[in-house]
Amino acid sequence: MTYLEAIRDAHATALRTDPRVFIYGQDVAGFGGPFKATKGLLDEFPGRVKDAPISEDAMVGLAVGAAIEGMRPIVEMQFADFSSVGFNQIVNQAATLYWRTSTPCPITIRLPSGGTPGSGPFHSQSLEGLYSQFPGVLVVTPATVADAYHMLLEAVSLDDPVIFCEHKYLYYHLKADELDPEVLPIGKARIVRSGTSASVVTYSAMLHECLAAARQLESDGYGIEVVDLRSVKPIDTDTVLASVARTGRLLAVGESFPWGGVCAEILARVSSEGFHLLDAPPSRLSSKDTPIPYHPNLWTSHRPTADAIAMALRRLLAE
Amino acid sequence: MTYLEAIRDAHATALRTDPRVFIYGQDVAGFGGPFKATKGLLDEFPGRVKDAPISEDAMVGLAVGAAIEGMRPIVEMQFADFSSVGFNQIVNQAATLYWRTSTPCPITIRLPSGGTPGSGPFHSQSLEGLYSQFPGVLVVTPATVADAYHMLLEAVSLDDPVIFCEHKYLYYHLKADELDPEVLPIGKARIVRSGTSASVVTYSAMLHECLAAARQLESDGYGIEVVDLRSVKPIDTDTVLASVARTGRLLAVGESFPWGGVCAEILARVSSEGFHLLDAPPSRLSSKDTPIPYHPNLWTSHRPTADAIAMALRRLLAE
Amino acid sequence: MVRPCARAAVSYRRSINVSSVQQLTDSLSVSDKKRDKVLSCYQFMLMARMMEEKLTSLYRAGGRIVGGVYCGKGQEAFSAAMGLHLMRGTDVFGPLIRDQAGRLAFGEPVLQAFQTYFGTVRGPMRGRDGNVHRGEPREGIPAMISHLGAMISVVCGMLLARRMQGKTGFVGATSIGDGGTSTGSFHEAVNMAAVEKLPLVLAVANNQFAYSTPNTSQFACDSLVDRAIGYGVAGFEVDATDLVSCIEGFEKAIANARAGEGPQMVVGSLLRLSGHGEHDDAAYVPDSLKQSAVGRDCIQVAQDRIQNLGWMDGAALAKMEEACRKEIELCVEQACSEALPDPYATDWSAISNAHLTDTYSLES
Amino acid sequence: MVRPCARAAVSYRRSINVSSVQQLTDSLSVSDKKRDKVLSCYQFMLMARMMEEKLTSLYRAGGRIVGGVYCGKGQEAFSAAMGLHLMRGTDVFGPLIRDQAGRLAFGEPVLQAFQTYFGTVRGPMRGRDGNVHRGEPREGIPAMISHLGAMISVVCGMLLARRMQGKTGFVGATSIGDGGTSTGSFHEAVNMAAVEKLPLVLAVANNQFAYSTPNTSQFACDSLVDRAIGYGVAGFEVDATDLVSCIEGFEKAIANARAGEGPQMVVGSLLRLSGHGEHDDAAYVPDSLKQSAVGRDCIQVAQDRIQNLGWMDGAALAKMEEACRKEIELCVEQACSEALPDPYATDWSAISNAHLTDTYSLES
Ligand SMILES: Cc1ncc(C[n+]2csc(CCOP(=O)(O)OP(=O)(O)O)c2C)c(N)n1
Ligand SMILES: Cc1ncc(C[n+]2csc(CCOP(=O)(O)OP(=O)(O)O)c2C)c(N)n1
Ligand SMILES: [Mg+2]
Ligand SMILES: [Mg+2]
Repeated sequence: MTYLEAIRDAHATALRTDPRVFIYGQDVAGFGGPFKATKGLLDEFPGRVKDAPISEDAMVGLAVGAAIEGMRPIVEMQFADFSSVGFNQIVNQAATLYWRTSTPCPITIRLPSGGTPGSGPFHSQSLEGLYSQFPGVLVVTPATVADAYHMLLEAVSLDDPVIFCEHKYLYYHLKADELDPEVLPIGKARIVRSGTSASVVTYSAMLHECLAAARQLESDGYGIEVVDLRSVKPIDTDTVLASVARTGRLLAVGESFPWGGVCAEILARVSSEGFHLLDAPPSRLSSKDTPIPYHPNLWTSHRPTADAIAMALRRLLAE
Repeated sequence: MTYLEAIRDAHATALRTDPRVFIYGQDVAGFGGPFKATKGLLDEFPGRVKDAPISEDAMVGLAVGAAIEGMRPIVEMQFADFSSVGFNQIVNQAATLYWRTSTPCPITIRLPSGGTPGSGPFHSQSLEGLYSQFPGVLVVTPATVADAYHMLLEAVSLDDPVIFCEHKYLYYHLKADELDPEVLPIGKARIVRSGTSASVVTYSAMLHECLAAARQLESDGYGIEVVDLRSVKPIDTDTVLASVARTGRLLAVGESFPWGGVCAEILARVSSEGFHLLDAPPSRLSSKDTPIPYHPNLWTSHRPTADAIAMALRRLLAE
Repeated sequence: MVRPCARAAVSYRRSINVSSVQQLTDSLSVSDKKRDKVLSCYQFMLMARMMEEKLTSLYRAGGRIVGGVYCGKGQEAFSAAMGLHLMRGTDVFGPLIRDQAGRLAFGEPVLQAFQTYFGTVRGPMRGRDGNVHRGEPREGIPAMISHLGAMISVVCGMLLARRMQGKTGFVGATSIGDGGTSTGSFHEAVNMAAVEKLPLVLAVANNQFAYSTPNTSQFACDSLVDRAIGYGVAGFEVDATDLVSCIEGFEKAIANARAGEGPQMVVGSLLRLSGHGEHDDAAYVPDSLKQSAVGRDCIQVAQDRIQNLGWMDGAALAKMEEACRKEIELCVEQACSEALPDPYATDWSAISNAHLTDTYSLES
Repeated sequence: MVRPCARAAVSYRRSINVSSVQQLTDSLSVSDKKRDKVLSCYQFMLMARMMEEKLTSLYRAGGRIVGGVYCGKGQEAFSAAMGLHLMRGTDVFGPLIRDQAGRLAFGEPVLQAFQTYFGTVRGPMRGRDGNVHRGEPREGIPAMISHLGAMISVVCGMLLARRMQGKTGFVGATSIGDGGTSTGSFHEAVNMAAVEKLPLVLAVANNQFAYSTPNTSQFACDSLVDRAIGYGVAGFEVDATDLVSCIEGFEKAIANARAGEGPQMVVGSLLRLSGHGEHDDAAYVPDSLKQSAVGRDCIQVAQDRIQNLGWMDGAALAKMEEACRKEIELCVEQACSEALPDPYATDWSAISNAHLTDTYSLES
């Protein structure tokens, strides 16, 4: 099963087990979505997988209204990048509903995120750090096939707006024979790899680059601990701090733009809550501060790769 | 002269000295803007101060188009909060233009920002951290009357999109007899108050709360150094680090939501670039992670105040 | 959470209070349905106007009300007529800033306006949001956010959900101003409603200005009703200074929507007779417009008609006014007695899953 | 920066190349203006179609093109007719994804498509953005961003600026699809153009689908031209499978805009004859639609007409095709020879004031 199939199956399970669930997005119905995340679902659940006009603002507004009435809509953005035109309804309508009125807002907004070769500035963005800035939403970033499945199901079941950042690079590349039975809830990070030399805190597709970097350093005798945040809002700060307590060194790695975002937040938390655990300056690695380039020559330099991460780790270990 | 009058005067100077400048926004023409930031300008500069329909997306798009043709538009958002519906054109159109096409995009977007009593969740937001996340924009946050004047003029003169975050709380409260002749350029922070006990790094209206807190601690014998960032993108990291080098202690204070944003970015930079300068864990103080409350009882607890900052400083000094 | 306390104080459903309705009914023949509607609306209009006058004077006096006050002066007929044709419990009503009269007609208690403006914890917004942003979403009244146009799609979603749940016979009405029609949100939502053929009634209140901006700087079509055909929805135009015209328009539009005929757009022309908010003297409104037909005060027009037709005399009208005044005084008193929010007793979490609150972020 | 090198390779202005235009002119009577226009457009249409066929085969072969390929198959007549009536240097043209033919007609060099798809550093986007996102803003061709509807207001701004600068006689044309009309950006920009009475020509290409979504799920009006009246702009409907209809529509609309009559909306009906992108087999397009009048191939229709009227014979057409093929081969060769971007030679700053780059953020 691929990461994408896990998402599709989670949709099917959610639709099957909860009559309040429906899916709304451009081309999600008969076509099954541009990536096929909703393939075949219309046949099985007629009327519950609906094509939307190209109206991201109204799509989110409609989902909020449906949630008020007790439904649990899943909104598919065609690409995370296009959620920018639904931004206001996400951060000011959905995210404020509960705090203002005590009315829960159980909506899930799926953002096909992250870079893939040749996709360019507007089909590649990672916006988890954007939405996390705003009160009233949860933001999750599954990095494994099992998490894609279980976290989507949990997202749909939660009584709050969840921004579900699924990584397009993992859609087809990432496969699992079966779903990992160890299910962690949203809000808990996972230690994916243990080590005592340094902690790498990451999430989403960058997990796999970090694991590759960790393997590179293994041959040099370094044990790199890799923490998969899984949720970036809330951040499981305890698990991060516990890891830094073991290693004394921190590298945060994310694919989004470098200013602010998850990596800055991790460094801020660890430096303020875990200052005395640190044996060296905490560091971070993000994409460059330019739009995401189209040509792969530029793109591979723009975002962190296993090699760049390994290099950053070597610098960190030398401190 | 008030902070608001300084903004109005900067508009007048810009219009007078550069025929490429025009102002576009809701109610800015005959009415002079809801806050009177463009009062009287239509009379002096007919045709160059234009009322816009309630179309923030198209307002920004239009400004980008005009900039392509060599104009230097100033767009007034009625409140920073409403820029959320112009968000896409800001971060994906204006901010990417130069990098994609080598065409400069000299537009200034004025965001009347920050909380005032009784303004509630949608007329109080501070979005500097939101826009700074995106490549291709400069983000400035003047805290003084002189900066309001000079930085707006400089913003208009720069060949890049500038997000000009002016604080509504300072509009009428902040006055100066004359404009400080010491003009610092965008990109440079200012040491507003010297001290050796701790550094407070802040910007916009919070500068004044921080200064009040610093005075409170003075009586206890602490010398608090206060750094006004002035620009939050770019951040003048050198000045911040130099201050921390002098004091060994850092508190970052901002009015926006706590996750990510300027304070996280400051802590991340100082902890990674200035780790060995720190004698205590760096800390930060932001608003709470809920929408901004309407009632003043809640609002004064939601955002940092001089007392809360003083308390945070005492904690920091005790570390 | 619906706080029943808020409603217990003053019970309100299409009436100012039980006694005043009684008085009215006594003095009328019940056979004339139109008369009934006119008089019902008139009560809500009057009550709304008087409430807002009270709020304005409290605002001017200072102390109680923090932040602005926004009035629907001149828009009461249009708003009340919409609210009157809706059924609380069955229908959805998404009011905007100038819908005090419609809120009353839909059954919102008088008390809630004062609770919200004062920011009391027993009010529907508990001091978290204020003034005209109140609502009880699960009672069919979404609480507007400020961003114009943003509520229309929310109402669409409420309607779509009800349809998916197998409910029938419901409609949803919501308002937008002439300025609000320029928002992308407006367009997306109306188009979406049309595609889904939702029972949406959209009241477009063209009060000639968006803050200071006149129609000429806002749109270039002859009438905003010309937008209807481009969405494939029905369009109605009413003289919003004339209560009877408003009633006829909404009666038809709401009946059509209820009958499954899809979205209905009702455009009303009127003049905003107050400032944008009470801080605004509206000096930009030309006298000529004030003196034109569109500048008529719908309450005066309705009252004249009611008196001319002999449906109520001066004494009955004065009685009604007195009843409103009493009710308002009661509500102000009640709201004044209610606790204001206590930051230390407030749970500072923006999400309902408290255990998922990102506590490390709570620094202030 | 306009990199003249990109244009030097193949000089292009409303012609495939100088020699082929010469051949055409020889075989025609120049007095017939309509014939001239038809034949000019036909060249651009044919060239666009053949270029996209080439791009598709390169995409299928793999290696050269990274990312998707998006074709305007079926939309060439509509796009070319728009471009033909614009004057580069005077006018603005904001193309969208299916405007290869219009780009050529406006004078975009053939080479640029290949440079951009390949991502060469000499191409207008220097490998930073790709495929159909190319443009040279200061040459009057904004480079589209993906967000549908977002370019219309940019074109408005270019027009407003020119007016403020005292220029006259210019127009700006831009495209939107049936799906793109549902965006808030579309609405805000068209309304703004109407309020400012800008010389905007908006080409609405209703190709029946937005990706897989049919018109029935996109809008509920009878024809998208019904939107015009609601904005107070002129509206035209053309059969976009028929080049002559397209020419007549744009001729009139662009002349009106140039004459100061404000925005003009031209709605064309056609069928997208390719997938949404070349990855898409478009199995969702029903055969009945393909076989209907809207499913006609505008190139075939135009060619038949040209031949039936005796304006060109089979041999001349074959010659034209051959000229296109040669030109394309030349451009592919040239683009293939150009350097691809080097990350180490790239200045990684998104702002023009390099000294204000926030260097501490550059971590990767
Ligand atoms: C998206 C957005 N932009 C700006 C504002 C600020 N604003 C509040 S009310 C208003 C004027 C509204 O005019 P109209 O829609 O005609 O309603 P009216 O006030 O006349 O009832 C404006 C511009 C807003 N609320 N939302
Ligand atoms: C705001 C936005 N949402 C979603 C998309 C993804 N998308 C790209 S093309 C497309 C379909 C466009 O249909 P239409 O406007 O009819 O143009 P066509 O492709 O038929 O030429 C969609 C949904 C987008 N580009 N922008
Ligand atoms: Mg109005
Ligand atoms: Mg289409």
